[in-house]
Amino acid sequence: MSMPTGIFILISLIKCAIALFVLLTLVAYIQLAERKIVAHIQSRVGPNRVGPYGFLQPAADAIKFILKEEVTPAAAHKLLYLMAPMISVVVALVAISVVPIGGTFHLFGYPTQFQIADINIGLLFLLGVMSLGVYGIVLAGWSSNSKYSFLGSLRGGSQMVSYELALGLALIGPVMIAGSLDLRQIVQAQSHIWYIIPEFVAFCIYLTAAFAETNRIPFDLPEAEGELGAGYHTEYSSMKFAMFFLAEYVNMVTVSCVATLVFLGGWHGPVFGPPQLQLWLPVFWFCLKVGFFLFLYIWVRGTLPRFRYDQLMAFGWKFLVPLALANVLITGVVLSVMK
Amino acid sequence: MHPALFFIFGGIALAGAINLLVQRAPIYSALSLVAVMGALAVLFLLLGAEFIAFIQIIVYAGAIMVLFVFVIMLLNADVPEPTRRSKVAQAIGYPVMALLLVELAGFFAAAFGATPVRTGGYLVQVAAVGQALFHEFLLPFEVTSVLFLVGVTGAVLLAARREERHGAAPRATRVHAGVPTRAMAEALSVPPNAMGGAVIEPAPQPESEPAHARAQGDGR
Amino acid sequence: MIPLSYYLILSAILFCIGVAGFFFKRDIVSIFISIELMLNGVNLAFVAFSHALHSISGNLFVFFVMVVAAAEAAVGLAIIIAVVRARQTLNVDRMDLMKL
Amino acid sequence: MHPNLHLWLIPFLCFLGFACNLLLGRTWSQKTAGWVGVLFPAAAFVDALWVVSQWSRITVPYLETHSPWIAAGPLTIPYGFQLDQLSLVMMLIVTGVGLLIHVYSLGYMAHEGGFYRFFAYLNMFMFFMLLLVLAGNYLLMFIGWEGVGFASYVLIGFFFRKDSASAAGMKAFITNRIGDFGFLIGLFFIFDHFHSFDYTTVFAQVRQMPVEHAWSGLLTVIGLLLFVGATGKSAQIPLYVWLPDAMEGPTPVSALIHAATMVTAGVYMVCRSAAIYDRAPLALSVVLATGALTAIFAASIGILQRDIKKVLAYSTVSQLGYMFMACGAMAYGAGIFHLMTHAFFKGLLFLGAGSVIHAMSGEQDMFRIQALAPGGLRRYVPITFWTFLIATCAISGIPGFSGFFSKDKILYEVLSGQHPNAFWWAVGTIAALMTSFYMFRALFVTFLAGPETAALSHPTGQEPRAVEAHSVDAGFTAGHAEHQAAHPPAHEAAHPHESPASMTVPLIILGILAAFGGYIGLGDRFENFLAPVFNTGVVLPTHPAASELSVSLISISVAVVGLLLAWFYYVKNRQAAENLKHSLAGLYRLVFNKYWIDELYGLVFTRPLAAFSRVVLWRIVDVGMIDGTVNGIATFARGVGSGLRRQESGNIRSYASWVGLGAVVVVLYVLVVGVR
Repeated sequence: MSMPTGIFILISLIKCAIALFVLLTLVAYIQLAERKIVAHIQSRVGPNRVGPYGFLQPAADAIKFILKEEVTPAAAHKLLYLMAPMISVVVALVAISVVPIGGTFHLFGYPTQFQIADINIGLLFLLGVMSLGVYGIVLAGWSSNSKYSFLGSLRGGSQMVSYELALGLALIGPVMIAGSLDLRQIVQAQSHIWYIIPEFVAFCIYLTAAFAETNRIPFDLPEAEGELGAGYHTEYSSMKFAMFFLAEYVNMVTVSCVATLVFLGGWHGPVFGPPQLQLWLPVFWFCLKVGFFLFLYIWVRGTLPRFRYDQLMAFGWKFLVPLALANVLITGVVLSVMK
Repeated sequence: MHPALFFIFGGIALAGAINLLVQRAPIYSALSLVAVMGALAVLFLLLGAEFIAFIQIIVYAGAIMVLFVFVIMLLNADVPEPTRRSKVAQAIGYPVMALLLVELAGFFAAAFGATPVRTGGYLVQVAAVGQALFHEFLLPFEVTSVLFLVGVTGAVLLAARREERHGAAPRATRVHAGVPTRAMAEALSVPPNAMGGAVIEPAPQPESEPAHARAQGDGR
Repeated sequence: MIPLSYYLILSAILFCIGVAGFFFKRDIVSIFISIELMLNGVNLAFVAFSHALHSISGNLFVFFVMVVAAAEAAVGLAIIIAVVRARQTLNVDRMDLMKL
Repeated sequence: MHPNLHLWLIPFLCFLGFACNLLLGRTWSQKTAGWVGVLFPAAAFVDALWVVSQWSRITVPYLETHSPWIAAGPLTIPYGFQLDQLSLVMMLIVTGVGLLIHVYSLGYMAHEGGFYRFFAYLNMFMFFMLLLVLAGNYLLMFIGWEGVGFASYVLIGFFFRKDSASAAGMKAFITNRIGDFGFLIGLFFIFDHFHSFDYTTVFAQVRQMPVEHAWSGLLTVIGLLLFVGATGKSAQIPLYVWLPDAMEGPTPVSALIHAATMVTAGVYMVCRSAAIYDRAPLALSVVLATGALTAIFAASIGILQRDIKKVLAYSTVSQLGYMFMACGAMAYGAGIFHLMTHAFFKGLLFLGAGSVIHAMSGEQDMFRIQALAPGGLRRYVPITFWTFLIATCAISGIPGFSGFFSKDKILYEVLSGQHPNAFWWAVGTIAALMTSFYMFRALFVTFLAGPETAALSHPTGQEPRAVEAHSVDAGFTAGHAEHQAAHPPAHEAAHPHESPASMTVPLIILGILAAFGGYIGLGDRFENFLAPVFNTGVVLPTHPAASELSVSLISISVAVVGLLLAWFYYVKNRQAAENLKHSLAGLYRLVFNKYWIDELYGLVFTRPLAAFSRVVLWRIVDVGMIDGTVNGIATFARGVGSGLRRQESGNIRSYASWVGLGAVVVVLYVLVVGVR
């Protein structure tokens, strides 16, 4: 650590600002992409009025969110009602801070990374922060003091706690192979082979659990609009609702990033050309892979129906968790045999 | 930077703990405890215990306390009625607490006042934790696993519905508009008078008099 | 650079607040929460000693405390649910069938 | 290089069988339980044979030490096993005969309840017996010793619904406890002086000690104490009383435990401790005298028994006496030789008796059997008869059969060995005469046709208990009642039948062994094989008072005379037996009632003990002191409790406050006083 503390804080702040900007923009356009793609899957056109091909639709949405009336139910627990969306969005944004998206570059003459905080147990940090996301949902549902919200939050809470287990266990296998919890080292370890190949089962488990963690179709029981209004955020409006919305999409980005880092070799890809290109190509590969996962999310949403709740819990506990445990066991045995 | 971080997060922990004590609704106590845990996780990081710090977040804040919040929601635990049954606790509670604190703090200050703590003074690698856990502490680890399994099994058994086992029909779910908490509780088929506030005494079971006894009474 | 005793005193304070919570809280869930606070206080002391003694044992003890706390929370909360179902109250002052 | 024999595996296999049957047997069919029960001893036997095949490759004694079992101060006791010539022979006898009797039990116990329990117990017995003979130190041997005692107890009381069976079990157990007490004190002496229980360590030190001639000598005392244990386990005077009652157990149990193996544990132990006894001639003379007296005493009781199993029981006591005579004459090899042949022929006799009982649907009284089997039982159960005949010849010492060689050897050693004693030789020879007489009596009465008059089968005068009870095994439980229901009742029209193959095959195998087993010992080969074990450094000159041939001739003539007498009284001229009985009525009653030994013990020991217990221990100690103390404490506690219960408010928070206060006090105490 030869970097002076002042420079360190400055660089970090710059990176935070860039990440926040990129992320928020990205979320807005993922939303647009989702609407367009789903529309095409369903032989519709999708939004096409605001701007060319509807490209300014996110901006219009944002303005609408800001200008809508804020409604707070009379029977709500005010403080918690206010805190719940904040918790959701803060947790979602904090999680992204340890995700590395490329190699090392120089800023102000100091080497630094394509990553806000390079910590050596990044994966553990991610799991820890993501496990806190459940508070947002649970508190939102409870503090709204409405039965739809309440049922939605109960569902969401138990679903997230349950699938977090499978999610964490699925990540253990690659961690065992890489021998590190440092996301950078995990990516380095995949320079020969992406872990999707030896750990394909873990990858499938991770993907499934990640869908459940982010409450996306086919696991969107907490906000199943057909039965619960809008689930835990039924009573929310305007920017508070937008925060939940934001949190969901940021979470999608986060889990896609983790999937890329742990299973798809992170920023590995063909690197060539001049030094500047060599610096940015890995970032490009990384974004490409993340984009693939995001597309997958949208694709699945346009394709699959929703689970029934008991099926969801049974699937998580009786299938995914045992499978993940078996995967850990087999990985361990194979590793010790090969060693 | 270390003292600053210590005082900031130590202060948060302390404030959370005090808030836990003074809040009367359990949900706020539980959330205060989550705050305490988060602050403690940072203190653990300062003390070089990376693994424990994040396990603190994942297990304590992310799992155990979620469970608490769940149960609080499920039972709709609200501000309890202000009973003052325990004269002993009222009389000796604060003195005992203060005495214990003075004793412990005095001892710690006297015994460990000179031992310094520095960031990076001792860093516990995750790998080292794993090594110790699966070599030196293997037996406790396995025993704890068994304990955990037994605990989970017992919890499932305890929390299982009695009615279903006896084959009785499940309570019908009625929706009362206007009284959401009541409706929620019924939806979860928790007795409505479990919701804090005034405790309703369970209705006395009507004595099922033998038919012939009643007939005799009528005869007289 | 601060003395170890600060951490230990903080842990003692947390523990004592937990004890006080046990004395003064009336609903059973809060009492349980107070117990968790006591455990957390003790954990801080463990980690602090682990740091001071350069020994990994303190860390591992915290790990075991957490696991046991998890098991305890599962069983304890299940018991609470069962008790509340049976006695229709969360107030421990009302749960006095054992009294004279 | 030693091959690793894994001796522990042999008892452990039996233990596995025991565990399997005890834990799972309840859920198994009778067939499965039986085969599991047989399979594990069979495996143990095969393992034992494998050990024999490795014999030439090991140096004897082969020691095998596993982890320490007890380590406390100077006392270290490992799980140690020892294999030498002696334990090899014992191991083969136990596993071999044990296996045969397990197979036999498959058939014999087929109609009984608790089949799995029976095999579990039998396997447990095998486990402890093998532990006993393979142990490398006295304490492990003692574990086996106690274990076989326990196994014997549960098996004697196997039909626990029957009062007499459970009483007999308790009698055996308590009598054995008396002996074990002596044994234990002997062990304490050993440890006190040699600081070890290992055979090798102890005997190495014993070898350094001179021969003692005083009653107070250490080795003499140890020897006598150990022998007290042996009298209990091996049913010698004065502790023999349990063995006849032990016939309450199922017949295979009698064969395995109370004839072939367990009761010989005492002999084995004395032989194992040869180094000690060789240096304690006074102890040896006690062994010799006890053995000889037991031999003749039990034989004389056996003459007049009516229950076929009781005859065999007293015969066992008597034969064990012979073995101790051999030990007393320092002819340990001859003792072990007789132990082996005895295992064959007495196991065979019991199994034959069991087969007879099986055939007669539970009848055990020989004279009733004779009366119920028209034309002699021999016609119905030929295999049983012939094998029984072989065994009878063997035990009686008819030349050519195994018992002849071993018994003759013992008598010769007593007369002219290292401790020659013509008097005890004469006693032994007379006992041999009696043996021949009562065994052929049993054979003739059981198998040959009797006189048609029923009067003869019911002797006048004393109506013996055994007849009233009409058999010990008869209708022992629902099992044989079913058996009787399946066949016509024995009293109306007996249809005696030969036993199934699972019973006859062991009979035949044992018959072959009983007939030819003695030839192993021709030319002292057997004793020479065992000699290294008994080479204790003490060699006394022998006193060839007579040639071996002349002693043999006397033995042969004695056996033949016994045979002829039995034939005369019980086949040729039954009236002569009746006349003789009336003319010697007093003696007859004395012997028939087994010298009233049980009654004597009752009068001398049991009654005073019971009275003492009642008056002193119960009225004064128990009611006055113990109950008084307990009640006083209880009253006190109640007083304190009624004062303290005010404190039990039932309020959780109050309890917590008290706990907190206590914690404060404890912490204060620790801070002020410090931790010591």
